[in-house]
Amino acid sequence: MQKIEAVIQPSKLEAVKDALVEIGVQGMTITEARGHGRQKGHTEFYRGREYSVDLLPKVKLETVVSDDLLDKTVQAIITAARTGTIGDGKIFVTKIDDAIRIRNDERGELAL
Amino acid sequence: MQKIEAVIQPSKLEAVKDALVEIGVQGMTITEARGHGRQKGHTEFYRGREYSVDLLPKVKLETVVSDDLLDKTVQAIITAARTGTIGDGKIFVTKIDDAIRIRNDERGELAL
Amino acid sequence: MQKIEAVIQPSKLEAVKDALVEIGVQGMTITEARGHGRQKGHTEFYRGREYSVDLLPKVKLETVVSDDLLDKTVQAIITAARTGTIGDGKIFVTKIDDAIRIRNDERGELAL
Amino acid sequence: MRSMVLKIWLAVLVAVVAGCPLMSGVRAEAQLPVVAAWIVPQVAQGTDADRIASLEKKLAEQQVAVAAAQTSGDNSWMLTSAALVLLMTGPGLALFYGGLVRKKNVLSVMMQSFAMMAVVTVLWALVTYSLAFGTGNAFIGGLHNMFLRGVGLEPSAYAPTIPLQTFMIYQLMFAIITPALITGAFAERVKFSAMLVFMVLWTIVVYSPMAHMVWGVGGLLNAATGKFPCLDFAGGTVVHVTSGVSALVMALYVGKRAGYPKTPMAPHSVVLSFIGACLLWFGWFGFNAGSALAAGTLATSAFVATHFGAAAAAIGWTAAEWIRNGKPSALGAISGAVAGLVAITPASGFVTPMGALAIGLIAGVVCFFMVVKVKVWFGYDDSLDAFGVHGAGGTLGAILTGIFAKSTIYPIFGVGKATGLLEGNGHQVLNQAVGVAIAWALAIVGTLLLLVIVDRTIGLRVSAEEEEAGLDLSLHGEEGYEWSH
Amino acid sequence: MRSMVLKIWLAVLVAVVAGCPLMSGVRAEAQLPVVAAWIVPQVAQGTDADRIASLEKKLAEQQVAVAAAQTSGDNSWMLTSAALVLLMTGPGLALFYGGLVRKKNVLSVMMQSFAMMAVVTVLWALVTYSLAFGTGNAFIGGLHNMFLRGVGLEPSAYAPTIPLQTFMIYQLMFAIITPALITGAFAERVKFSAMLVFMVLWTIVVYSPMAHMVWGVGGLLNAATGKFPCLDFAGGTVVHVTSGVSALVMALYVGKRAGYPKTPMAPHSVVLSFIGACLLWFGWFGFNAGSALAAGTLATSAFVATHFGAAAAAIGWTAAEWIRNGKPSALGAISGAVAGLVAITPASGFVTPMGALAIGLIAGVVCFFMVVKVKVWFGYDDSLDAFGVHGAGGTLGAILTGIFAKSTIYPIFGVGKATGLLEGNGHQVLNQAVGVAIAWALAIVGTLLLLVIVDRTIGLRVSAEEEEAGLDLSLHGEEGYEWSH
Amino acid sequence: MRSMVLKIWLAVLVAVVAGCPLMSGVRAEAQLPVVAAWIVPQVAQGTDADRIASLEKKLAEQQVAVAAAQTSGDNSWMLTSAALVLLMTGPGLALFYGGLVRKKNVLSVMMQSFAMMAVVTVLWALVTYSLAFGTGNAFIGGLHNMFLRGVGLEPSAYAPTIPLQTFMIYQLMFAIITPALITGAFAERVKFSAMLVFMVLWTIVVYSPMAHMVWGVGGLLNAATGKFPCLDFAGGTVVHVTSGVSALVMALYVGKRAGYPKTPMAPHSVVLSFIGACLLWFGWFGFNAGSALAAGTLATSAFVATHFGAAAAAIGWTAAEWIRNGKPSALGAISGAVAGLVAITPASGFVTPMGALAIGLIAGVVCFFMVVKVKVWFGYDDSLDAFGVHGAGGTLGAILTGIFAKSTIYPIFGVGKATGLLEGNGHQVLNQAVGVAIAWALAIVGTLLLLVIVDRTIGLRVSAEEEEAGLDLSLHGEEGYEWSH
Ligand SMILES: Nc1ncnc2c1ncn2[C@@H]1O[C@H](COP(=O)(O)OP(=O)(O)O)[C@@H](O)[C@H]1O
Ligand SMILES: Nc1ncnc2c1ncn2[C@@H]1O[C@H](COP(=O)(O)OP(=O)(O)O)[C@@H](O)[C@H]1O
Ligand SMILES: Nc1ncnc2c1ncn2[C@@H]1O[C@H](COP(=O)(O)OP(=O)(O)O)[C@@H](O)[C@H]1O
Repeated sequence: MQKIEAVIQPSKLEAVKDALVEIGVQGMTITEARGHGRQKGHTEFYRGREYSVDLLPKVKLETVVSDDLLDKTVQAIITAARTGTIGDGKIFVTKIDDAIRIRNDERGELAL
Repeated sequence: MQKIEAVIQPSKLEAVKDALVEIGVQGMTITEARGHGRQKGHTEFYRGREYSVDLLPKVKLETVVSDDLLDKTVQAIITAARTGTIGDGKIFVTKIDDAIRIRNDERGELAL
Repeated sequence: MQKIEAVIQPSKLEAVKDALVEIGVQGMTITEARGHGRQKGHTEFYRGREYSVDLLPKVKLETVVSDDLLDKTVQAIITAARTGTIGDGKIFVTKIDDAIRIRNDERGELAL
Repeated sequence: MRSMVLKIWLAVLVAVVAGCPLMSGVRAEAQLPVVAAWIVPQVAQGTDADRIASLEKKLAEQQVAVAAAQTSGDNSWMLTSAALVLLMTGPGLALFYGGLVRKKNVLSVMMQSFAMMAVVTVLWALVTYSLAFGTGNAFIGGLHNMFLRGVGLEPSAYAPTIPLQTFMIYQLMFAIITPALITGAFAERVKFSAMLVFMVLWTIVVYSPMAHMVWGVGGLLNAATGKFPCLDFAGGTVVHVTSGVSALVMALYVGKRAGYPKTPMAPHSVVLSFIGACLLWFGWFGFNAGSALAAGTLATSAFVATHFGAAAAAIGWTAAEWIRNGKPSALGAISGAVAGLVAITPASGFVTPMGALAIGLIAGVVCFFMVVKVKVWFGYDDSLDAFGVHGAGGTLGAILTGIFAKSTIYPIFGVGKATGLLEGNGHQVLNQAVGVAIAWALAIVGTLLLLVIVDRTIGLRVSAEEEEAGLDLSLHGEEGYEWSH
Repeated sequence: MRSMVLKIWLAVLVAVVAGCPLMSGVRAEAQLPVVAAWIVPQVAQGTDADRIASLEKKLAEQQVAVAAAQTSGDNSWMLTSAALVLLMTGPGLALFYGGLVRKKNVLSVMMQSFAMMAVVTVLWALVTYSLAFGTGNAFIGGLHNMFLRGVGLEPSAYAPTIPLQTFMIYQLMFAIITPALITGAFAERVKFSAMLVFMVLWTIVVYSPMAHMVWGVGGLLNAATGKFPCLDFAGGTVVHVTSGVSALVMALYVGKRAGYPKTPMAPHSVVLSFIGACLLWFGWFGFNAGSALAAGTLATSAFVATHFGAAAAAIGWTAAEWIRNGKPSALGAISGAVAGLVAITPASGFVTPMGALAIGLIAGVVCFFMVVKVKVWFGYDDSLDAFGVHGAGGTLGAILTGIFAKSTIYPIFGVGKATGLLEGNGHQVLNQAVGVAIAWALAIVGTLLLLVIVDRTIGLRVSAEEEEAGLDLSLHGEEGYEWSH
Repeated sequence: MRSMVLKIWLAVLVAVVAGCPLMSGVRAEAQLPVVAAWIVPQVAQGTDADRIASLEKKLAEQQVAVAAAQTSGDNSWMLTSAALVLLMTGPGLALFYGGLVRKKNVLSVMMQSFAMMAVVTVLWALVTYSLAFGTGNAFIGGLHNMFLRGVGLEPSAYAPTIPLQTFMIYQLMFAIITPALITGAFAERVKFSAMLVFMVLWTIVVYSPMAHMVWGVGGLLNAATGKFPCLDFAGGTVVHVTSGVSALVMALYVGKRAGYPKTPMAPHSVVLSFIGACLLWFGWFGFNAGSALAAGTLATSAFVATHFGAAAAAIGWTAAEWIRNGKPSALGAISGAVAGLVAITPASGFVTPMGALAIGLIAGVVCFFMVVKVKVWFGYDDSLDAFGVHGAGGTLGAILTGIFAKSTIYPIFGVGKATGLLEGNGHQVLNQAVGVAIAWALAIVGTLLLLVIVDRTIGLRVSAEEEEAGLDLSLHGEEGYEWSH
């Protein structure tokens, strides 16, 4: 099994979620995140004091899929999340050794 | 060392935490998350507009343990987090190559 | 490629971020987290009811770097994040199998 | 953009400065009496008889004018007070309570208070005003004033200088907040529908009679005319004892929230509660000083007592907490202030400023122990301490009123006649006790009865799943705070 | 620390208790007339003629004193009312609207309301007060009162018992909230600069003439003297119809928010909106009851009608929603209350309490369907339902006023003269229709015209990136909530 | 459920409609004078002498009635004003300040304001009222009024038409907000206990004498009777200069927050600050217009000036910011409004509406530069700009008062006598300067002295760990927002 971690633009979350469900990837977990990278931040002023904000709002989406679904999933995310502008984010892939469904002890791919 | 990632029901956090401490697993890191899976969401109405919410509140708990503690830990989480209804969540296991305690550079299992 | 996950004190985020940028590690993703470990919590009182809070605010910083940058990065984080008191946090290292830049399909180290 | 703004702004500046001289035209004459113009030149003319006749006529007219002026002054304050008392419920109480619950229930709690603002109002117009203030027997009013029939704009026996409708709407605000206070006891676990039905019945069965007995014409406990003259200036028994005691019964009947007390249920936002508490304090000036039903010295006296009582109680509670827990909390300070406001309510029109300070200090400490110790001993789950603060504080305040009441402040029993215990009228403490006892009895019996009825028919409690998911979602289909954007 | 606190606290307690006896010195004499001292001993002296002369003199002086007292009472209420109406815009409306948008736009929305508080005020002083209330023709006032020239502290024809400046500042608060209401239509997508310019022009071109026609001396629709006497007690046409209709035009012209309706845009904090709605209700007492321009019985009547209308509408909307969606929401309840307040506004000074209940119930249900169904049918994006609530509610209220108006409440056409349809004056409904029609026409034409101008010059809409990033960041360089600490 | 709701709702609808006709019974008679009934039939009877005698008697009685009516009107406004000024501190200032700090300190800041509401109140009753307004020398009052001895309900020399206790409680609200304003300077780093002790002493040593000098009988700077008649209508020197300057001293003495200015410390919720600022504006009407101590034309004039000053300053600050930073921020707009309210405070009762606009515009721009540039130059950490806004704004306002004051608005030096510079009384600017100088001196010396004392005994600053953890947790054992549910 592979774990796909995608850091995307918050505005793309809905689209990506739908795209995944589309290709049959039901399970996913989302967390709010802040990102730093090439995308340049912005400055804010409070009572004249300047704050340069370089940690920008992102959403981190994690989904664990069976190896055969990997490429399809990655592709789906890319297509749905891409705007073509800097800051679109990244996808990271790692191997998962085991997965368990808490509800009923199902293990491995069964648990996804 | 193994990293155990558990996505659980927020209401089970306390129980799981205690269960882990019980078996001697002190260290853990929690993040608020939203989950999508088989558990069906709900609909909300704002001024008559219908919103179907299918990203449900979950809590993600991560703990890195020595290989020998793996099964015990997983079991503890399952027992504490299970309600038996859809949405109880998942546990994912990955290998961790290294761990460092920032305070004093301790490495490996020492750092846990 | 290696993924470095660091759980640090919120107050150290700015310092760590700057330290990483310093050594040329631009890309990173931050999430707010709560941690449990050796650091003892505190108690709060609401209308006389005592609440012992043992999940303390932490920040989780993730950055994926090329293997050669690993040690340098870890060292940078340690130096910037250390206060020497219990609760400074941990760093975990995992192998990443693949990385993709959503914007332009760049893969592997290119994508970082 | 910038330059444009600069231009516009300069333009305005110029305009203003240019405007200044032009203003010299405005002769404000704050000093000359506003109506100097009106004065008819008093050239003596006609026979004495004529002049006397015209004087008598003018004087009679002026009598009317004076009465109208008096009404304007008093009505101005009473309308302000009515608005202030409404503000106490929404957003005041809604925020105070809303901040104390968990995120997932914040709207359900605020909605309960808001529902009272709507439902009790219509009910009042239909029947409860009549039951509370219509002429009836010693226990309850009649139905003559249903649909507000006969409730017009002339002054009334209740308040000689303001329109009867002002009195009606002002009293309505009290009828709104009283049931709203109870909602604190069963927060986070009761059906909205059941709550609605219960409150409608409660207002009819418990509130209306109690209000009639204490404030209604011929009421049993009416301070001026009643069999057991009970001093309750602004609702210590009518509002706080009835709601607080009903809250206790409710908490016991409904049972604890799932997981209580094991699961931590810390307030989700003390900040919201803080705002609410401040608005309660602010609105309470209308609640107590408004109960003078005029803007004269009695209103001032009640206003001062109210403020002093709140301040002293905040100190009392905070000090007690500081000593006991080692830290003074903001939640403690605001809870103390509210406790003081509750306790001073029945006394506000009868006590001196220093008396108010004493009552406040005592109330702050006592309520602290009620909430912190007593509740734990008995182990019931009065989620937001409606009983600990309103039941206990109201009872305490009612008794203390019998002790501190001064005829120099309000000679309700006749000028110079001893009013409270400190003035030598020990008997009054008994009368106060009678009032409190009746309030307790009525609240317990009435609430229990209604609870059984509603529970048997609609069912009081939400399902375990609904409670787990949070009432905002399960009952109202919405969330207080949206996470995603 | 603890022990120290304990000591301090005991010290205070002692001081207070010690203070009590000392207080016995305070003889409050609430009962003796405050000014007993003043009474001049009435020893009869001098000839009858002398005594008569002195009486005449005293009487004349007293006439002045009475007028001054009357002014104090009325002015007290009017200053309070003016403050209340300002509170409606900030924080009332700002919160109501701010809670309904997404986090990233909360400040931009609040800022728009706040900007009206500042800009419309200066504009009013410079010219719009004169255009609205200065003597002019049937459609608009003249420029004599520019820079408030001649707007002093004497009473005026507009209000005989209060300083003209009180009237001026009170009316200003209406001029502030009206454009602020419109901002709900184009929230989350319009340039701040464009909004400013548009609103300044709109106040001049649409608001001022409308206010003059309905309330100004010699106004076309003036209820007392106008060609088409239109009943609008507190601004149903002037405030709500003009703003609501302009909002609709604006929403259509500006177009939808990016992603609407596909992307979910749930309110980011119904809690904020709840607070705002309650403050609106509270402030509305000043808005409607204040429109009596005095603190007499008419103010009371309007106050009662306002409260009843709001309550009934909250029930109406909630019930409709409960039946249709299966759940009653807090957002629904507060939206209903606001709709009721809108609808009762023109009627508030003319209808009985029961009439107000009827109007409220109807308005609650009608506005619910306007917002829930009609908007969806037409598919325009009136972000915060400025039209659905204010346009629809205002129009409905104006018509219903023509039906429910009672001469027994306010005999504006003469004592006993039939006022509304229920009293047999069917013609009034037509006059109301005329008023509404003119308001619609003026709003549509004026708004369209100004939109084109502003769009061609400054440009109305922000860039897609700015909209995506959120207006708080892109236009104001700040964020409503800081995440990092 | 649905169907049930439907039924209930229909029932209500029916009831209401049914009720309407019944209502026809309500004859409101808004038109007939409320008390028509009272008019005694004026049948001429008895000899002229008798009739004259009875007239004289009636007239005397009426004189009392008129005075009572006058009191009702004025007292109504003054009680409202007192409540409004309290609202400024809680929740107004508490929110304004609370929103500007970091999450972890929000309660500690709100708690400081709330503590003033409680502690200063008791202190006022015990001694400070006496020190401020009791008869004494030119610098401070005596102790005769300790425990409010002799402070009753009769009118007084301070305000001839309202009860003395109304004056006392109204002035108390000023004594509460003044120290609360200072807390902005040392937010996020000072011990609660030290703050309490310091503020108690500060109220005695700095506030009381200053209030006495400017407003007390025989005060050195008393505008009417003082050696250096200083115009300060509502507290520019007494409230804002003393608090602002003390804040500066405090900020310098206490030192910067850990990490300042490197670590970003953006406001955690501009939304909260926005609510607070609006409530400050709202409450300020009580602060300034209430300072007329009556509800007459002077109150109106001060009300108008207050509103105009706030609006113009909001524009001034925002424009300056827009030009300098390229973006107008909500925080800027509200800060500007507050600065304008501060600057107009001393002038509010003396200037024309256009004069108020001018003062506001100037204050908005000046305070912007004080906060944005000057603070940075000097590099002290006045966390929430208590000095930049109140110290600078108050000083500026006091001077401008000497320039813009008009005898046509308030002929304090006699009718027609030149009051301010623009009227030709250049000397007044000097007197204003004297007042300001004394306020500065007293604030600097007093604050320094007390700081040293408190620092040596209790210690002012929290430990580095406590500061890091946040004062809410470390000092108050609670958190503003609960994350877990
Ligand atoms: N090396 C990395 N490790 C972890 N997260 C990263 C890394 N590089 C980028 N990110 C995440 O991806 C987001 C987008 O990256 P950025 O360089 O700004 O744009 P792009 O992905 O288009 O090159 C960042 O905000 C950050 O959250
Ligand atoms: N493949 C997956 N990858 C990541 N997270 C998952 C995956 N499947 C489920 N989850 C997480 O587990 C939660 C529960 O899963 P769900 O299918 O709803 O119930 P159950 O675990 O009982 O089958 C989801 O809300 C989601 O957060
Ligand atoms: N085994 C672990 N797995 C995951 N996170 C951990 C683990 N141990 C510690 N942490 C994280 O590191 C933080 C600091 O650890 P703690 O033991 O309190 O102090 P220290 O790192 O100085 O030993 C914890 O709050 C938790 O968030």
